[in-house]
Amino acid sequence: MTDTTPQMTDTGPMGLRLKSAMPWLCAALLLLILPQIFSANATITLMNQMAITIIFALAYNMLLGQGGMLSFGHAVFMGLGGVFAVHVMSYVEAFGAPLPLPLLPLFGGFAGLLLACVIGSFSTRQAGTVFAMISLGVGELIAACSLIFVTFFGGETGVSADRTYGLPVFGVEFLRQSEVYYLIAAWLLLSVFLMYLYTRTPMGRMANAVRDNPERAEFLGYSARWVRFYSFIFSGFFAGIAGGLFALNYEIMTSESMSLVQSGKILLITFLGGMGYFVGPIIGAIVFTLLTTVLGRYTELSALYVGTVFVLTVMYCPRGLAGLLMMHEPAYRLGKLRRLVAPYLKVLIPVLVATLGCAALFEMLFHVRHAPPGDHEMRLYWVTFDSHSPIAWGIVIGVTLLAIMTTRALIPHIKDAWHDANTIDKGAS
Amino acid sequence: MDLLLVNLIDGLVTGLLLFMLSAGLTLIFSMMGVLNFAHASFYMLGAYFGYQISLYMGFWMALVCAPVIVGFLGAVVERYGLRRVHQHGHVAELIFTFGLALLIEEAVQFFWGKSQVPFMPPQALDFALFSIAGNAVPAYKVFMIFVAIAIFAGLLFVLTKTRIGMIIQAALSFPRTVEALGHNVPLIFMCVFGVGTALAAVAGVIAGPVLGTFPGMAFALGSIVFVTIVVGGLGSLSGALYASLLIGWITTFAASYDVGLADILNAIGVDQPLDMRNSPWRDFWSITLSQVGPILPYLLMVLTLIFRPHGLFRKGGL
Amino acid sequence: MNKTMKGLCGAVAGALLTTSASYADTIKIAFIDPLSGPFAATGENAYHLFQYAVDAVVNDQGGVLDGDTFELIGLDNKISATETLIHLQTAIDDGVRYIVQGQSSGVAAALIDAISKHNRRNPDQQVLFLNYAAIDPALTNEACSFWHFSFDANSDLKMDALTDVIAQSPELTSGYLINQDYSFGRAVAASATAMLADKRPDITIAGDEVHPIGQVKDFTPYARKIVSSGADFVITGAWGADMYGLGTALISNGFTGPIYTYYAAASGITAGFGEAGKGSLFIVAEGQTNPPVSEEAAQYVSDFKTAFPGENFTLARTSNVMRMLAAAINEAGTATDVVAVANALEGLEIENPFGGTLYMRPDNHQLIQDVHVMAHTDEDIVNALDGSPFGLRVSDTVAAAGRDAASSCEMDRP
Amino acid sequence: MTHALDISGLKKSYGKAEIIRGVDLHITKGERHAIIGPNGAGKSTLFNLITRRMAPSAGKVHLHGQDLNGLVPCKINRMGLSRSFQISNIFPRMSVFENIRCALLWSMGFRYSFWSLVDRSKPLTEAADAIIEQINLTSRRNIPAGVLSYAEQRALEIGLTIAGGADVVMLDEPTAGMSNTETDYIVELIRKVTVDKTLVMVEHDMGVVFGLADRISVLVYGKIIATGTPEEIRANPTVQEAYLGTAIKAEQ
Repeated sequence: MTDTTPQMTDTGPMGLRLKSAMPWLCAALLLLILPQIFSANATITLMNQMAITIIFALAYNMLLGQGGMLSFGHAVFMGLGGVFAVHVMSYVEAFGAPLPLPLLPLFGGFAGLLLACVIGSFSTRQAGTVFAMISLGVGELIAACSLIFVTFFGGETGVSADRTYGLPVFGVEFLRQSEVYYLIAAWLLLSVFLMYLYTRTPMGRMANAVRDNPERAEFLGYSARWVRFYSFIFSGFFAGIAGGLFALNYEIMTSESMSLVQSGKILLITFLGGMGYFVGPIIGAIVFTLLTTVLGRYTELSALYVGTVFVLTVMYCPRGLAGLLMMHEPAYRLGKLRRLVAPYLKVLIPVLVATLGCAALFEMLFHVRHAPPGDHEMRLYWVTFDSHSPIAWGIVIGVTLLAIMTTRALIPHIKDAWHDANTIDKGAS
Repeated sequence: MDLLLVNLIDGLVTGLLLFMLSAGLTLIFSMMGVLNFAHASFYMLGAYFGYQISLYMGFWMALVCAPVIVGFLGAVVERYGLRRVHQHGHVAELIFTFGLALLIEEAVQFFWGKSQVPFMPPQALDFALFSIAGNAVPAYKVFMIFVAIAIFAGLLFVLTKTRIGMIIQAALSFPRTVEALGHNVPLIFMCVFGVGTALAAVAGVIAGPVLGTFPGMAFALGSIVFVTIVVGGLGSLSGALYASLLIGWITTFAASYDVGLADILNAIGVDQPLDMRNSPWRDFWSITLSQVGPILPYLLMVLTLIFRPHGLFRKGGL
Repeated sequence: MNKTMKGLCGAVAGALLTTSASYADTIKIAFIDPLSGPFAATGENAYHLFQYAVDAVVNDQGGVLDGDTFELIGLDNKISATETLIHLQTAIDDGVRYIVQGQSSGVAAALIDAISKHNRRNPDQQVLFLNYAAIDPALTNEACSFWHFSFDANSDLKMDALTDVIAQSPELTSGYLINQDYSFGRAVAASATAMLADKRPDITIAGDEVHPIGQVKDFTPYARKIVSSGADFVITGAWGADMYGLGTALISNGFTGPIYTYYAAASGITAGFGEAGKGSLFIVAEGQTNPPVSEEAAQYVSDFKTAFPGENFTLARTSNVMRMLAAAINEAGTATDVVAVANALEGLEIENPFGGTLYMRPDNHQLIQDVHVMAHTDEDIVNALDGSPFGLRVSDTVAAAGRDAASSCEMDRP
Repeated sequence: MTHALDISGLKKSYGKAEIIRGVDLHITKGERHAIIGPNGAGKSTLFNLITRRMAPSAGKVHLHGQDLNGLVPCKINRMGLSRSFQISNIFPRMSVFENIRCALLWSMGFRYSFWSLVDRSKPLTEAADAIIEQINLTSRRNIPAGVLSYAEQRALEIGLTIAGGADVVMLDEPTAGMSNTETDYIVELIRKVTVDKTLVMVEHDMGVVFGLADRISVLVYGKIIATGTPEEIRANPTVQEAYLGTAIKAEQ
């Protein structure tokens, strides 16, 4: 399941190299030109945030998706990595140590690795509930420590430093957001590449084996505990890298970055994207960051919507967004993907209308309940209307119901089209 | 010494309150294998429904009606949510309840707003029953103790003395066999989930007036309840009771006695450096028991899991 | 496929961020505070107060300079430093030059730090930070900044006023300090200890402790300890659910002395205490509304309540922030050169409709104003809170508190 | 001469119930040894005790003269003892090829390596393909193991067990639940893959046992009542009485 790339041994060595290098080259190119298209500082900050989240989510998925270990306290590795990186930065600032800034995330990574070694020494003995609960407990303990040990963690104010005091690299002093972007993009590419390679190493393969069947792995000569331990510390390392990049980007680390909320968020992101696939967390990180940022700009209820999306994902597509995309692989292989486009487009419109209609109902209900009494005027989808008027309610409810009914009516068509696009492959899965 | 007695009572109240939550959670866990992250959210729903009902029909009706409504909601969640997710395994179930907890918190804010709501104890119990060395013990707390004990007794009675209790106990250990015997296991699951959440709601109604009814109340309690059932041994009702009381007393006593780490270290002969201002260890020396009180349960849990993974109060293996 | 996703999402984000065009005749002010999550209630209330202040104090009075108006942009930071910094970036891109924030001194410190760096690195995009509520004394002392102005009396100034009142109450002989375990809570405890020792050496401190912030589910054990210690008054800087939990635990466990607080009002707390808090709860704050100081102030409060029915009027200083900013912009003759505006703000002195005068200390950017000790009561209340009959009535006033208090601020000026 | 496997005084009890009541067994190198016995005799428990899936209450197990006491399964495996399971114990989400490759990793010296890529190791791929060839699953190479037929899964299980190159191979009921043709296929497979290896197997099918084993031990109620060549066992009156007679009759 994790093995998303087709078997590569079929092609010759040259073809293999080129074919497997293509996606990376494309990604690098895209990362290079993105800031040319979106040059606003805020967009760059958003992209930086996304890149950091991607690394963190992939590191987290090393545990959850590949190692089968559910952690509720993974933010502490990122947090500690970040705090350590900030201290290194201040050290550079105070003593003028000759450290080029691009190397800073490495310090965060090693801090994460070290902490993971300590915690992993006792938490990876067992998987399952025991591991999950230890991670929850340790997460809470370290988060609490971050408020108690003010000299190191800086308390709720956090620790901060100035990145511009490092050694200039080819004259770049990292004064501007875009310069930081390129640094983060480079680290993103490198980390993703390394984590991808990791899945293809003996350790990466055995992590999957231990996840699926720890006992069998033991009888193949591998200690399930050590395999888990190594997965754990590598995950800690990359989480630390993410922390180091975070420190670089924001130049501040607060105790909030270690909290249970952060750990929960990364779990949501990974699951949303699809923990069974390497690209899952990447998709999850991008979609989640966009969803929260964009929704947050337009509605007070963004958290409600994100929560709803999440619960619906768990219920109806537990393999995440990546799983949803991968469902189309057989059709793609059959070359019949095109036959799905028209039916999809047809159903897209009522689904969109129904979703927007439901959201509108929520917004109107919220307005009726929480707007100051007497304030009946609300603005939604570029229309201003009276939130208390039965006509408005009638229209919205009517349109929504209609859209839902249309969607239901179209479901058989979609099923037929789906069946049609997948027919030759009927036997498998 | 007087304070000790008062603290024992307070710790008992906290512990029994925790027990009302952990009893339902542990029942649900041992039957369905689901660690229900949303359990404390049902506790919060209990408090909010209790508040809403008490506005119209008074506290006593709220105490009866809110748990029924929440229990029904819980059953619906099990039937239409959890059962669907069940086929995808435990991680998916856990994550589902995790998402549900978020959603309930948002929903509560949606309907009742973000501020604290003024949920008051009933007038009839709003007086000090007795006082020990100037410390009043409100009648309401004594009432809380009685409710908790009544629930424990009731639960014990149902589980050990009634037919349905026997079936539940059997379904705990051998769900397949019970199903083969013609019992409707999914229905039993649904009922247990409903009853478990209703118990949480009872706790919510009676704790809401004293601990405050606000959207963050579930989050504040959620992980502590987990800690309780893990420390008690997953799936053990008596373990949950002992662990609840233990944690109730630990947090109470930690908050009321000012023992610093420095005192302990001095007592065992480690001297505190004189000038602490620039020492990186200064925070370490200034740690006090009340400062770390609320995180002691987590420490207890981690230690329990390392040394006795099956819980503090369980003998032998699973 | 992840690449196309990325591209698509980037395009959406980019489109969203560039659509808001800026007008030359509006001066944008970003309000960055929690509008969702556990602290949303206070944040939202402050946002509405500012919305009202922008219109009532500036825009409806003809604006500033030659008719330029203020535009307030609300940004939800979920009380997180990270979110705040993201919003700061967005706001600056949108042409905002004035940032308003107040909930959490931690976030404020992060903002000061970030703004100092930003202003140094981007001299053409400099911004000012108008802090209306973060009162950690460090912000106007060792952590002070030229770009930061504090419009609430910092906790030392408030404590100064509070200890003055305590010093004049001979019946108080033993105090208990209980605070949240973080920089602000510790600052409250430290200044209370120092000032009480100075003003009333005969008062004993029966206990001085901190509790974990937001973690304590039941404050009863703390209340027991306080009652048993024999203390006859309590000082606390706790806020939110901690404040409510501590207060109710104290009162229900039989504590009868005064509880001096910083934040025991509004956001459901006033209604929550109700009758029980009467005679026990005191709060130290600025902005007198009960009894009203002037016709103008009373009118302002009632107009706000008409505009935002059901909302509390607590932060009188929200209007002062706008009043002083407008005055400074007019004096500087520009809204875009924030250094000029900052220079104009320094030493600015204007009348406060809520009593006394407002004076911005130039050496540390701390606003000097009257600080009051107010009682939680339902008698003589014009401006009630939380829809209950209760409110805060001024019982003691310290005029221009801390006008010449020492400050350790060493400011880097541009 | 040291035995491949030396078992002495092995006991296992749960509370008062003694499941294995003192087993002594010596298996020489290169021998094909079968353990038979009625249901509930403790055959699988004995297997689990030898391979340390469970800890024995008393007694010792020596592999090539080395005491296995206190060792974890992975260590025992690395010493050259490999086992299969009664219920198929494979990695269902991985392809057949990957299953076998995982089984090869340790013995080919990759250990906990995170610096080498499995795809790039030619010897590894070749070795895995050779074993797949050996267990006749070449046509199923890239199919997830979970969707294989039952017999194929059993074959894969045997493949996993022998892939690591262990010289002592323990098979727990390799032909359980199979049709006759499938059984023949598996027996042939076992014969093929255990050349020059020590084989210990638990088996119900007497045809398989008598066709394959060099020596047979009979386990009844946690005790070995007889050990010997197939002929000796067939002739042994105790065995006849306790167990074999009925079983053999059932066979015929």
